[in-house]
Amino acid sequence: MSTASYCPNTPEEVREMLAAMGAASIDDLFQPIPPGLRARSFDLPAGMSEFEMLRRFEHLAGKNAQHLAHFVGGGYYDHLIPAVVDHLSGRAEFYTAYTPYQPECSQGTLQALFEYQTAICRLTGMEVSNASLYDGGTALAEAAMMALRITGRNRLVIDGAVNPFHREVVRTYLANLDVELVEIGPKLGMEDDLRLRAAIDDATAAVLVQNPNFFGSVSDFRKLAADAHAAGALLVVSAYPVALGLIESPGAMGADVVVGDGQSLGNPLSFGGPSFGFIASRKEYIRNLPGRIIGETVDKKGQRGFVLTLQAREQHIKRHKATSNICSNQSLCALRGLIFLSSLGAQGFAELARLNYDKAEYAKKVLGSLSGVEVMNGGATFNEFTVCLPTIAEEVVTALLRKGVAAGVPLSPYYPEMERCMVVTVTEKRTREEIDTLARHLEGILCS
Amino acid sequence: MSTASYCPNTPEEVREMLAAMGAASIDDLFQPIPPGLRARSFDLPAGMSEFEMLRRFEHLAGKNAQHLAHFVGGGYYDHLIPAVVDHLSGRAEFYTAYTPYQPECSQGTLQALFEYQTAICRLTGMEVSNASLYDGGTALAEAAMMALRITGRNRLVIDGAVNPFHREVVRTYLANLDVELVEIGPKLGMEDDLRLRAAIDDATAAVLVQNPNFFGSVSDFRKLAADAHAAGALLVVSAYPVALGLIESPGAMGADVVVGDGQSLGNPLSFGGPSFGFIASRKEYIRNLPGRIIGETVDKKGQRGFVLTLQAREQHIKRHKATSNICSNQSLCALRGLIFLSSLGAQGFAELARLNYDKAEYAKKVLGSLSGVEVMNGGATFNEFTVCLPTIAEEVVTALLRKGVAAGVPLSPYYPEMERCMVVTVTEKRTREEIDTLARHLEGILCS
Amino acid sequence: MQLIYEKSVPGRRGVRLPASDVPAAPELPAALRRKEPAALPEASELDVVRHFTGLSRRNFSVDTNFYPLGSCTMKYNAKVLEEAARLFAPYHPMVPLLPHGSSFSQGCLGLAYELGAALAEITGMDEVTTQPLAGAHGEMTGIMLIAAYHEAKGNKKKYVVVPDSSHGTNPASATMVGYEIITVPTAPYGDMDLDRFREVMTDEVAAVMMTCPNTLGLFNPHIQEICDIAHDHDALMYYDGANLNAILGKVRPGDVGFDVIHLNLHKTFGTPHGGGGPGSGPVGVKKQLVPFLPSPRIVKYDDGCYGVDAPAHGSIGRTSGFFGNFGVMAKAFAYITMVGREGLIQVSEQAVLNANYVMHRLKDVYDLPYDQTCMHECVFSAARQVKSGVHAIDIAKFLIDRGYHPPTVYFPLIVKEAIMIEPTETESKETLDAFIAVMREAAELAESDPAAFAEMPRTMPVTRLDETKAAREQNVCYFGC
Amino acid sequence: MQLIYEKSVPGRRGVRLPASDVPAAPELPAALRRKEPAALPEASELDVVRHFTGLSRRNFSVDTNFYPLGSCTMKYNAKVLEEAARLFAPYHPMVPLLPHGSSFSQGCLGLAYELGAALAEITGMDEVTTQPLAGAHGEMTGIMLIAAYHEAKGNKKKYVVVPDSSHGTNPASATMVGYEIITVPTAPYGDMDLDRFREVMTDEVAAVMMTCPNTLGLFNPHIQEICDIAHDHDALMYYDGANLNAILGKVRPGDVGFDVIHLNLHKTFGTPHGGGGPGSGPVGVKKQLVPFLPSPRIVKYDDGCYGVDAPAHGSIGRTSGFFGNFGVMAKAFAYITMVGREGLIQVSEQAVLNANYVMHRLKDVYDLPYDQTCMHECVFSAARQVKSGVHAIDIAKFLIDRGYHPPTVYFPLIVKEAIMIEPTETESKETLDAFIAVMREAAELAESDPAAFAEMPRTMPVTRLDETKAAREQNVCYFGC
Repeated sequence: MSTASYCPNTPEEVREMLAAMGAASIDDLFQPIPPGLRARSFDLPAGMSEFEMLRRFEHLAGKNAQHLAHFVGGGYYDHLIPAVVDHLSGRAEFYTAYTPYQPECSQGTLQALFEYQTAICRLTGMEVSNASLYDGGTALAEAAMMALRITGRNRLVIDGAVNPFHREVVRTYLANLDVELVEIGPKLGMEDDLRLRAAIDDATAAVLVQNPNFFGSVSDFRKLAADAHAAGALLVVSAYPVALGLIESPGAMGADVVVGDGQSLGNPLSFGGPSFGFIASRKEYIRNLPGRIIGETVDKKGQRGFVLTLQAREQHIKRHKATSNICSNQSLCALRGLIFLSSLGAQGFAELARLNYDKAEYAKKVLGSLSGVEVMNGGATFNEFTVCLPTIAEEVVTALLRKGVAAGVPLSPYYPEMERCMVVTVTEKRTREEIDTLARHLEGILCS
Repeated sequence: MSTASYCPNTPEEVREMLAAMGAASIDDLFQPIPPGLRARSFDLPAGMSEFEMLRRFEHLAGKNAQHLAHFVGGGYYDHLIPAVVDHLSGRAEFYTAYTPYQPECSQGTLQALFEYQTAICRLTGMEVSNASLYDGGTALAEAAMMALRITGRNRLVIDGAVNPFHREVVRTYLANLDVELVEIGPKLGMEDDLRLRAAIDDATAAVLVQNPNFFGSVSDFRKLAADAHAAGALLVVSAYPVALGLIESPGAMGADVVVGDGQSLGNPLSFGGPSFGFIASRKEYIRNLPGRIIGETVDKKGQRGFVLTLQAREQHIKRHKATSNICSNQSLCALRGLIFLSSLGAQGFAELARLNYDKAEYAKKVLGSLSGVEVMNGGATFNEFTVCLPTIAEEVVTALLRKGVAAGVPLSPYYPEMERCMVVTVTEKRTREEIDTLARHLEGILCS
Repeated sequence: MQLIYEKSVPGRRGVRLPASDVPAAPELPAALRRKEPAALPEASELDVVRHFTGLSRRNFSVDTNFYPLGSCTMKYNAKVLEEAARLFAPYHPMVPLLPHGSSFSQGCLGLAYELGAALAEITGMDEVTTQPLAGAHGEMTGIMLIAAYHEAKGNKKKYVVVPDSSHGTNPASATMVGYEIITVPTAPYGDMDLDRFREVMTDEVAAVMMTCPNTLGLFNPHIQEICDIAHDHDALMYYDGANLNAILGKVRPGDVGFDVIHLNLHKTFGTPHGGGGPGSGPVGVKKQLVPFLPSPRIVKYDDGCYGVDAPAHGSIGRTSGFFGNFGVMAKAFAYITMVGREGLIQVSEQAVLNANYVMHRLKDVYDLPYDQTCMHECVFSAARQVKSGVHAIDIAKFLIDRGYHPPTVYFPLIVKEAIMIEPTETESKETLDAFIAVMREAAELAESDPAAFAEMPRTMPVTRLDETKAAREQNVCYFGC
Repeated sequence: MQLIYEKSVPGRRGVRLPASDVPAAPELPAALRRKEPAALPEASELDVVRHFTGLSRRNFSVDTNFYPLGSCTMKYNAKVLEEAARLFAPYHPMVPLLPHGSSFSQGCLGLAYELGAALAEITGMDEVTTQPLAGAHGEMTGIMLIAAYHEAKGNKKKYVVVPDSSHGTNPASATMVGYEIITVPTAPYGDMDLDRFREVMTDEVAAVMMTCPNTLGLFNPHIQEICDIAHDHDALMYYDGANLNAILGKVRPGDVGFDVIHLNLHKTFGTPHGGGGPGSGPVGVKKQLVPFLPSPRIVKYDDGCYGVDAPAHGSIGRTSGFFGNFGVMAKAFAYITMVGREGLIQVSEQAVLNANYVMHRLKDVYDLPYDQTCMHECVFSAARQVKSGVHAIDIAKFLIDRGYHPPTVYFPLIVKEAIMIEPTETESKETLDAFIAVMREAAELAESDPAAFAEMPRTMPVTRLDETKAAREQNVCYFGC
């Protein structure tokens, strides 16, 4: 057998196997397929060795701009990843296993995911978490559908300051359902959002907000939570996990369901995936959580062990009555998140958040002091903020890209009225020198 | 405790531990050291995080010339390494274990090394192998000392065509012992070496040769073996393992001890280390082999298992009467060698050797056809050959280095009379295009 | 094993962060500030390494055990794929979405585009989107595309038809898009009952979702006819690609008449499953559905450059954050690049050979509800063993003690006590022979000493676990300190 | 587990090589050509992965078990060190040896040079060569330097003096350089007997080899006096650096009067042991020995560039192929860079704290032949347990069953039934407390049920192995097919 396809059987073995089943050739085995259905084309290149493939891939990777200084976020963040994360998640027993359907020979994955659920609960201030969803956007959509199921209502209010990509995913998910989705336009610089509170009525299933929001502003949603609960609606908060090392947990602010994207926890940028979505809620809503959940139990000898639990909610049992269609999730990325959090530890994680905050505050000061540049966030921010420039932001970003700096995300594609604004992200990986360089370049462009 | 030093104890724990032993401070524990002996200086930089260290190391690595096309060998060869080698040798249970002194909890390392010994025996055509020495040069020196012990004689004949670095190591090892080391000057282009055969007398413990030799020539040492054995001397052959995929094994040619460097088997160039030295011999000499040897045995239930055996030869038992002082060897590199050989397999390894041979023959043809360039090897070569240029080889190599090609190893530092010669190495990694480029550059320089 | 939280010691520190090079900023307002750091583990780096290394050793996996889990295609995951994907770790997905940013992401955009093109050729479709993040996500996306198609044509559609052997995600996905489900039973010959199918097909059917070969491992010889019937009602044919491994290079769903398909790159194209994810579920469509594909769409211009298209007017919009699970896509593209045309054909041939071999060697001791040439997997029933009180789950636990990951049990639901075996093409005859011997031993033991199964597994860190207790107590988060 | 050779199947193929891009050359002459490919394994890539993954799981290791192996300093090996070393994988060691080649290897040369400089500062020596490939290789190199020194001075020297507690490599290394060995016994106070030392010291002694703290874990308070006595006879003092972890930042051998030292980077500086190697054994010397250092020597020029010096006239020549085990050196330099000055001091303090803690908590149940404050390790004797028939090796096997790698047993040779415990600084009080509890349990069991030890270990893939059979049969190579 050629080694190209990773098929081990030798021609001799193939002969023996065919003989054992009385077949003359492998073609005999494909006799159930009517001849008229055979492939009309299969025009693919010949294979190659792993070495040639790697050389080709290195060439391909080299076609991306190297060493851009990233001041862009938009839901994906350039954070440090300790070496232990790659090493441990690269253990073959983790990454070449399937979903832990057989608990006795899957305790490694099961216990790790139980620990992951615990970490998510502790970060978000919630009581229960599932074992991961696809990503931040789909997690928000699942939370929206969860709120519809829980309340039996069909109206959702979403803050326009939620990440526009995530809002679009919610819109896509709801497009074919009988649901009213009300978007409340964002207002930069307003902290406690009266507009949102005014939009809640007694048909509202949930209010969906993000903290920090897309513009980087950190909000206190306690009043919004109170209003929502008074109207019988849920508060769904989308959170940036690294920020939770510094800012108050959504749970403490009154959220009922918390979602977010876990990329920032030990998962590389990797052009947008894979990462994981997390979803956590108050305990009373556990049966409405989508996806897999790991539960603690005991074995016949009374030893602690872990199993997939509440599977009756899932598609492989409930089929079309399931809480969600999700099957494969993002286990390995969630495991990376857990290892990341464990290796930094409680204090380290708080320090990480603090580093992000301090660096962004420094950048805010430096950029804000440039002539004609205005920081638009009224209140506090975490590691992103919005600046208004004296000129079209898209042009500035284009000019800076050429200098090797991805300076920020211009807002006009998402908020056409904000064509002079962009969101600048500053993670712990950005050095003071890079921030100063950004400021110098920006000044150079604005002066020219 | 700071996380910098990987010390986990918290200040609280340190206090508890000191209290448990009735010490007031850690300083108390250093009271056995007289105050006058305390360090007079300890002027080292402050520590840093792994991320900062990696950035510094990336900068350092970047100071080496990148992407040189290597036509240099000299004992270290630029070969392909399948991804499985890194993956499997990177299993923590292999690389964070110590020498397998406790066999029951070290069967992984022990069985792997037993399989390694088997692979070395099969490659070299010998009956017994140890579990690795430091490198090719020290293995040759150990073989020389082994021959002195076995024969009780004190004269060694070494072929001048043995790798000059390895000869120098042998010279260093023997410098303080009462041994006569006779070097027989090389003659390029002579195949069966009458000069060596003439040098054997009945005081000679061994003849040390290399196949292929430093100039790349492949020799038939059967006659030399016969002469040596007739005089009661041993034949020690230093072999290049990749070549053994194509050329006759030293054992079949009559060698008594075979050594070599295993870098070419799955170990990266890594600026010269770590790799491993191998040593194998006829069974009768097993008690004179240096270093660790793994043997098969059974446990109390009769199951097969593996142990360190014949340890009575080693320094930790025999102390100054040991066959060698070696303790730590190059286990992990030997394991990489075994995984490399296993993943290519018998046929793949033969194909690898064939690729080297074909590419070198192509290069020989292309370079040999340049005006004024002469291939000096009289007979067959494997993947290296010696060319004579119309001008000083060092100058040519210097000029080509600046064009990004390491064209070969000039011979004048090692053989002053060969100032116009250099050895060109062509492994399977060199492409036809690279070979043609080398020829073009060389022609350009020779014409100018 | 203790939980990492139980191993924590207050004040113990792990990985060290770089020192700050900027001044400390004033504190956040108290209302916004977290009062206590989240109670994450407090462990040293060595604690973390020992903990997770130890956990990993409590798993079965492809690299340590034969893993014939039916419907999951647990083939060997080449180690070099990890290296290939790592090459793309540093690239930010926002870059090509910045103005003129696509020229800074040609490598990533090119990989995604060329992967889509290769998958289109492999499946006979006109265009492929790589955005969906797993098979089920692909199904949902595919059904949304179908809904958009019908809406654009003004069709009034209400139902999606699935066979009763379908995977649970099919009806669940269609439901998420707002359709009602009609289930068609399986006929004694192992395929969807054609007569019943004809009966349920009306002009209100939006789509028919088929897996082919189906979850019994059987290829439906009437598939062309089914497509024709569906198209007569302007219903679209949806192909669930979970079993594509069986027919690579042999049959292309697009040629047969399917309009929308999804693939599971983590099954067919050798990317690892990661203990349950991440996967990747690209969706392929025929021409008439291209306008509805999710945005952002990656396109190739005439000059060979790649770009990101402005959202088309009819697009269903984003179904996930960016361009799909790119790291997984990179591994799949590396796999296709290495295996190549001939290799992919070999994959399906050897997968089918291995499955039939196991089927032949076991069918005398286990019931085979549908005794025909199978494709890449075969489904037995433990019905015969149940007579002596030994169930499929017991046989599964016996296998665990013998170092084999059990086959899929109790799926498909239409086979009682189902044991669904998918050996994949990367396993050798030796491995299969050893597995067959152990399966036969299980059958013998079920005859000779059925009570012995109760204590199995006995070689694992835990014995059988109490799932009822887990569901009742719902301890899904550790409440200790 | 089967051997990989037993798993082989004729004709089975593994990793695929690139296709050839050159014409096939004519065959080698028959006399030179191998007739049959060597009988290497024939396995698929998955076979190889399963085999070696399976083997790896049959090992204890630092990442899976506490590993208090005395004299070996089995500290945590930071994972990032592997990444750091991998950065230097592509660089060929011949390049700086080509004419004008050193400017093409500034990164590698610089790393080796700066590591040497850091080690010189850490140990108080004037210059360090990184060429030796392990501790024992460093010893041999060091003794060769001493021989060269005496030869250059015209000294007639015959002997090397070692204490009886020394590691076996010390006398073995000195013998390889042609010296005879004089062994000095250990006095009741745990250090070399000073009076006996004075007696054996004559002008024919070339060197005195000391480990300090010695292999009993004790710091010799007379070390300065020993140096003075040796120097009075123009004998040089050799420092075996295996135990340097105990005194980092506290004592520098160079300050005390040692003339030549070796270090074990794989012990003190956190590089992994790899199941027995590779290590790295740099040698440091005082000024008067610099001219004899091995070639090639890496030097730094005034302009900050690094180069390779032409061999000095007095150099002992090469002791190995190139510049030392560079990959190991890179890891050690990364470790020193990360840990830094304060961290290294913390290392010795915590190592000594942990060792004394274990010593205090066990000395009531095990005999402590030298009851003093120890440094980084402590040596107990199982003499008390032997009375009930339980030996050090039995306690070792008991520990294996409890998931602990045993301490070093039966070394140093001067302690009967020695149990040599080196916890290292990277282990926490929790780990030590758990280990102490298990050690105490072993002592209790030795009293209550000594026979129980005979069957241990019982949790490993094999029970106790027959070492005599192995030595008698000398099966060191598999002779099957």
